[in-house]
Amino acid sequence: MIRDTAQAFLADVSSSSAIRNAMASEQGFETQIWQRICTEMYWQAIHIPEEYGGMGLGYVELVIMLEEMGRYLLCSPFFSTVCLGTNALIVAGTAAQKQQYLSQICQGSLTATLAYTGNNGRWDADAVQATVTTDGDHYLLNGRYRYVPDGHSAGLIIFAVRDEGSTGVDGISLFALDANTPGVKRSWLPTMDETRKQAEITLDQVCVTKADLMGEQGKAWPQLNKIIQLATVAVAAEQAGGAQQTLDLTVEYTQERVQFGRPVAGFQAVKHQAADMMLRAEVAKSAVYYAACVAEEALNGGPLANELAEAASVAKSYCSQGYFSNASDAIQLHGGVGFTWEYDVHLYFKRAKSSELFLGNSAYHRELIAQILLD
Amino acid sequence: MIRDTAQAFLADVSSSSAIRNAMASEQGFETQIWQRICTEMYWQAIHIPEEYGGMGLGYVELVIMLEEMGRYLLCSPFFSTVCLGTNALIVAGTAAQKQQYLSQICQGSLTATLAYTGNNGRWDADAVQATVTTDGDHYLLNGRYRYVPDGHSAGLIIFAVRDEGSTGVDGISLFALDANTPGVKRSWLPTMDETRKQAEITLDQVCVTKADLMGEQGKAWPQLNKIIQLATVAVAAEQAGGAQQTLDLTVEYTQERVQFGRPVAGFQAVKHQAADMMLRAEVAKSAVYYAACVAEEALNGGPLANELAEAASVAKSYCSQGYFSNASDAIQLHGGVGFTWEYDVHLYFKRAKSSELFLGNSAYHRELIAQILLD
Amino acid sequence: MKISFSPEDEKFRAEVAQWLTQNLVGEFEQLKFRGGPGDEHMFPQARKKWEQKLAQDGWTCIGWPKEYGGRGCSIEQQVIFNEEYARAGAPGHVGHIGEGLAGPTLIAFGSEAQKQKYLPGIVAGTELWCQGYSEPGAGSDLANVKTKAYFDEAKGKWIISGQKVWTSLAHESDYIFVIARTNPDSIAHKGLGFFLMKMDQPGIEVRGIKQLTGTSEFNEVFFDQAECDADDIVGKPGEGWAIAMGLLGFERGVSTLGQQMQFHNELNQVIAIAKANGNDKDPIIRQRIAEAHVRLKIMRYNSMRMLSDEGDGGLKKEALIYKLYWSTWHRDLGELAMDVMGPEAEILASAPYNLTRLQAMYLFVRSDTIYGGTNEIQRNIIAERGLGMPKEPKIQMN
Amino acid sequence: MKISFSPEDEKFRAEVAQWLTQNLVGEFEQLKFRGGPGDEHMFPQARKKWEQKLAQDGWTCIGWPKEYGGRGCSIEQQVIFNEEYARAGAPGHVGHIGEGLAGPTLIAFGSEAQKQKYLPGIVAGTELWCQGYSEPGAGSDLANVKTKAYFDEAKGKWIISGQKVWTSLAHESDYIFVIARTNPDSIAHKGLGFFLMKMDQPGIEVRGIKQLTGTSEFNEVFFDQAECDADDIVGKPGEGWAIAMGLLGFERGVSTLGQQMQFHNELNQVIAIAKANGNDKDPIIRQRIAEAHVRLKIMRYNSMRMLSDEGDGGLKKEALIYKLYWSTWHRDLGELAMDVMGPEAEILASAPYNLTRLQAMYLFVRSDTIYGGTNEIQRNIIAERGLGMPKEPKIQMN
Repeated sequence: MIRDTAQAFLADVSSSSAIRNAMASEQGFETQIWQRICTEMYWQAIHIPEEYGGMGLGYVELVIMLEEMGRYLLCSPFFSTVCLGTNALIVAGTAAQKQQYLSQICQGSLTATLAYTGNNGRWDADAVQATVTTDGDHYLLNGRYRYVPDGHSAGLIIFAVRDEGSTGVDGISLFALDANTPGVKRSWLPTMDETRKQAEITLDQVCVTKADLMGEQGKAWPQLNKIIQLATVAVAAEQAGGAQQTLDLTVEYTQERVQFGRPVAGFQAVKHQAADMMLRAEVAKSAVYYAACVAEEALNGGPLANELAEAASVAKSYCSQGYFSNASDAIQLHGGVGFTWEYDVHLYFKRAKSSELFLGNSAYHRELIAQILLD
Repeated sequence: MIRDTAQAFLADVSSSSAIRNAMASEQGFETQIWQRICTEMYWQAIHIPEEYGGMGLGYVELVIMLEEMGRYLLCSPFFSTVCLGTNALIVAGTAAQKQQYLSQICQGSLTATLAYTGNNGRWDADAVQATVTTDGDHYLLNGRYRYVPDGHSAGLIIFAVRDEGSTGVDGISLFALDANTPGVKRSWLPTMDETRKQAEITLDQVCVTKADLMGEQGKAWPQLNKIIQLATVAVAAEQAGGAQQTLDLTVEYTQERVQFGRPVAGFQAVKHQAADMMLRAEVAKSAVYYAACVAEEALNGGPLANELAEAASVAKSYCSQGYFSNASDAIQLHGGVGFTWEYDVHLYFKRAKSSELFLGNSAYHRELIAQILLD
Repeated sequence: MKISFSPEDEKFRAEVAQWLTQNLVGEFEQLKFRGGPGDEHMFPQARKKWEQKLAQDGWTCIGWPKEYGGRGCSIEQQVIFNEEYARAGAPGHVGHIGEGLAGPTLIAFGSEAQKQKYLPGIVAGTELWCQGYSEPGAGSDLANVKTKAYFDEAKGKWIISGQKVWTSLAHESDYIFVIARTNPDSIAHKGLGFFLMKMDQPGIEVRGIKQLTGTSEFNEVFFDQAECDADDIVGKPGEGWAIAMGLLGFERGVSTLGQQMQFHNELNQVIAIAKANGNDKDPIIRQRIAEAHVRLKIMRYNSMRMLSDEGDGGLKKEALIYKLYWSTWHRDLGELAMDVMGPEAEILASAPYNLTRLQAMYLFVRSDTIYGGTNEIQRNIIAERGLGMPKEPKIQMN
Repeated sequence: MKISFSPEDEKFRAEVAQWLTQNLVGEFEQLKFRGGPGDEHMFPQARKKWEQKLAQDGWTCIGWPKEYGGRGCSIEQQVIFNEEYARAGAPGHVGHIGEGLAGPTLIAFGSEAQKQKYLPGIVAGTELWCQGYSEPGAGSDLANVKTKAYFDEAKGKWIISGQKVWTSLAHESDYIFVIARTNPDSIAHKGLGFFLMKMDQPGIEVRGIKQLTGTSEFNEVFFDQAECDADDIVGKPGEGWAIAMGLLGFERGVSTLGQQMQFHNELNQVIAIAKANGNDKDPIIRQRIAEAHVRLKIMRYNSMRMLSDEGDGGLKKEALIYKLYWSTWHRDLGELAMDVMGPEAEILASAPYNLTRLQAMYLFVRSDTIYGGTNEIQRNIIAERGLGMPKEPKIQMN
């Protein structure tokens, strides 16, 4: 039901030409479409509790939306706002922060994101390189972030910083800041995948107050880790959708395309590749649906809550490979046209790689699982 | 030419039933066939210098023989005698040792092998766990070896030992001993692959003299390493032959087998798997032929001599995977009968795994190459 | 997809676990972790006794309706039972063909008389079944069945002649269900019948097939004028294909979760070896163990999807891919097991050819990607039924 | 397989290396490592100038017989030249279609007049060629060529109409060789002709194809009553297939070793990045880099096998697998490059869509497994020609 509605709307607003328009812009999405999402569909409020004006639905419903957005390659600040910003607020925000920001997000007047990765290519606690120092009642933030989704356009940014000299999971704090806070410099980082924009952000003596701090100073790794894990599930959901769509595009194209006197889809080699693609798409979904149940319980309590780390890594490690393999096979099975800018396959191929890299690739997540299993 | 002769002879002596007879015995080969090889074909002397009564041919010719033996799954002490024992004597033997033992090998009156691996599953210098201590003019050897090819039947055994307390590449010595030396206890280790036998050997206060020492005490790692590398090339050659034979068996079977109204070989999925198998077999051969040239120069001098470590690891890492993949695909493409004892495919499948494990699998050799490239 | 276990379910879980703890002892201790695929030939008599022990306390056929002797357990309870059963290391069900295939087929397609005659023996664990599907020349191609059946009016019986192959437990079984061609002129999947036959009769001979493991779990079954009572054809002559297809659906049921728990046990063995020999520190092995774990976890989630949601009867996509997925996983696990053991992987338990458990698993899994439709056939099915791609063309041989 | 380089060869190597060191400077400095596959559209004019520079000192067409302006270099010397050329980072040969394909075809199949007319321009680097093989509906299926040619008696010329696609360097080329159907009623590979055509004429239009890289290296070429002189058909009408097949053989020549040196340069870039960002310590990346190195090394050994031994003319097995092997290797290298870079892999050189060299490689390699016969077609060819397995059946569409 929610899926059908989403599909109908996305088929309308996320056509190939709409995607390409959004890709070509620095902002990376069309404001008008985002506003339609916020006002007509109210998707940005999907899992925000009703007390803040949200729909109060669960992660399971959110994941269905994400899967469809991945399928339709929707260019929007949905992921950054909902799966990074909103999750961060829900997991780590103070009552006042939730009240203020979640309400604004529900109203469609605020987009948000999370900045935690420096330039060392890591995705764990060591990714946090920016620092915080105390200056009387104030805090001074300094440092540089890269790969921040929609970082140049978001209205609210959750920054992860660490106490100077701290390492690993120690000394990490989160701050929720208006993106226009003095000292926050943002620039678009043009990327190979143009369907989701990334930014570099530098903090230069950014002076903030305790009201901006989320939770306790220096103790925020458990919260940040949970936010990252929730976002990981969200990326996996998009990947599962992409894995399905690349399959659908391929089946459709090979049914039409005639070579050597018959539809390409009739060649057993093509059928078997398509079968493997379907396997990957279905398995990806199974992983994501379960992870969604776990994420739901991690947010709202339940016996599966402590499985979040594992379920997120299971889903991301499988879906990263599954989507990339499907997108790669899709290009191959499209033959020459899969290689052209005109056809959409390459958009998925690029998105598959960027989402594989984002929040850690399959090998990274397998090692996390190995630590759970073996250490 | 040498290949044609080898094929004709092997087709005769290494039939399916001959292989199975040899497999079922503890010795692992039929004495009569080995004697025919030694007296009619003179293969055991192929690369022994003429001064010791050998044929004086090169590693290139040896590798052709090994490839064909791998194809025909010849059960014999050829590998242990020629590629371990003889190589060890050529690389590290004293003049007296060469004179005595190489001549006996040429005459077909002596088989030989190399024992260097303890029970820690390693294949590098740390594999050597048995120890040597000096006792006046004598040496005392103690320790245990596993996975020694033909160790229970060989007449001459080259033992690698290390000075007590030494680690890694330091302190390693080689001794050439009659297998019946007092204190040498040997027992057959029955293995999943029955086409090449392994043994466990324990040395219990084995008292030997300087005449048994090969080269200098404690300095033998370079020689042992070279012997291992030469043996590694030899295993890769057998693997390339096996990769070819599993392909040939598969093509033949699928051409005959009819299902769904046509030869299985006509299905594109089968053709494509066979094509991948051919690729692996050809690439394996290319790797092996080059490694053979390098091994030849490593033994007899030449500009490629210092490439031995790399060429051996390149060949073994590729051929291990290539043979195993081909054997695995061969079982699959034989369908149910590939799973039966009666058909020969499983013999190759098992040999592929045992030769993959022996002297280090693909991952092991890739890491060796990574050390050359990156460290 | 959410499968939630109610407090009642959890109580049921405790009950199952307790029963197993109390009863999988004494003479049954030796059966722990035995008798699964690749090990089916082991301890058949003791396992039959175990089956009857289960039956005594109502632990066979728990998913069957109560009217046929089952417990009428919910899907969730069946999942729980299978999980606990495998977790406890309880032995491979010697009656699984009867419970999982023959019985459900009879419940769905059998006559009342057939139900009365056969179901009680299955429930009681006293009568074992095997299946006669594959044939030497036909492989997985049911349409190529050559075993023939004709009705002998004088005897009032069906007379069956032909050969089946890859039949597990044929030696131990009391009955076999057989697909045979009732119309000699029919081709492909038309004109087939589905027969229930007594194994102990002069016209049936069983010969073990020696496998690459050196053991014989699979058999050839030869039918030479074997007899089948007139009442023992399921449905009508010509309906065999439809019934067989329905039966294929039963193969993908809740037992998959029990199978997965066995896989879990096997993976745990591999992990234990890695920890013992230090390969758990090898980064490559770590990746592969983690990958095996990831895919096994998802196998469970996939089964939960198969079992939940709309039970619209049609085979869902996640069910279509299941065989290809698990067989590939299991094959990979075999290779991982070998590589974790390193050179020690080669060493047998004892001469002449006694394999260790993991060696037997490693070799036996090679059948997983072949029987019940090879991976290649699975891919055809997925592409054709799951994706609507063109069927394989019929080629005329020249 | 042994390829030994004699002292004379090594002297030749030094000569090549020295010439490159002395000449790949100044205005040509910017061309280093540029203009290879995926970068063909870059610096066409400067590269043409470089081609002429090469020609001046006799470094074009070095494998051609001296009578046609070549150097008559041995296989070994050609290998050496290509290796040194790539090692120096000398730019992609803008004349490679002429030197490697058009020229050898003319030498083998052309008339004396054609040789006189066309070979000198190729040798001099003044006249560039492109190839008209693939068509939009035909893909790699040459038998499906729809471009038509008829002989206009009045004009005394061949008139060609149709469309070709995936034509590299079409914008820059002076000539194109075209496969077209001379007999309109012919089917499959019968009735084709092989034409040499001037690009600069009213009947030919070139349109760039925008690729997933955002750049246009490939083109569509439209023929609308384009003209070809009566003397510019190679062989006779109807012999086009045989000539084209012969030409395919030329594609797998000594240039493969130069290509490999480019691959080597790319792999070295990847290794340099790994060393810079610390991923050279990552055990998984180490495995993958080592694997790339292993396979590239063997690619070279495989080429040496192709070039050595009996030159019996027939395509050897190691040559049959070569395209599938290198294209797969190159594709894997692209993925390795991305994974070594980690998240930085995504960041462009600059807006709007300027790719870094390795990004361009990563995306462009996707064409390697498609053009010149997809991997799927390669596998068909290997199975059919290499293994004698049945040809794909002709299926009648309903």
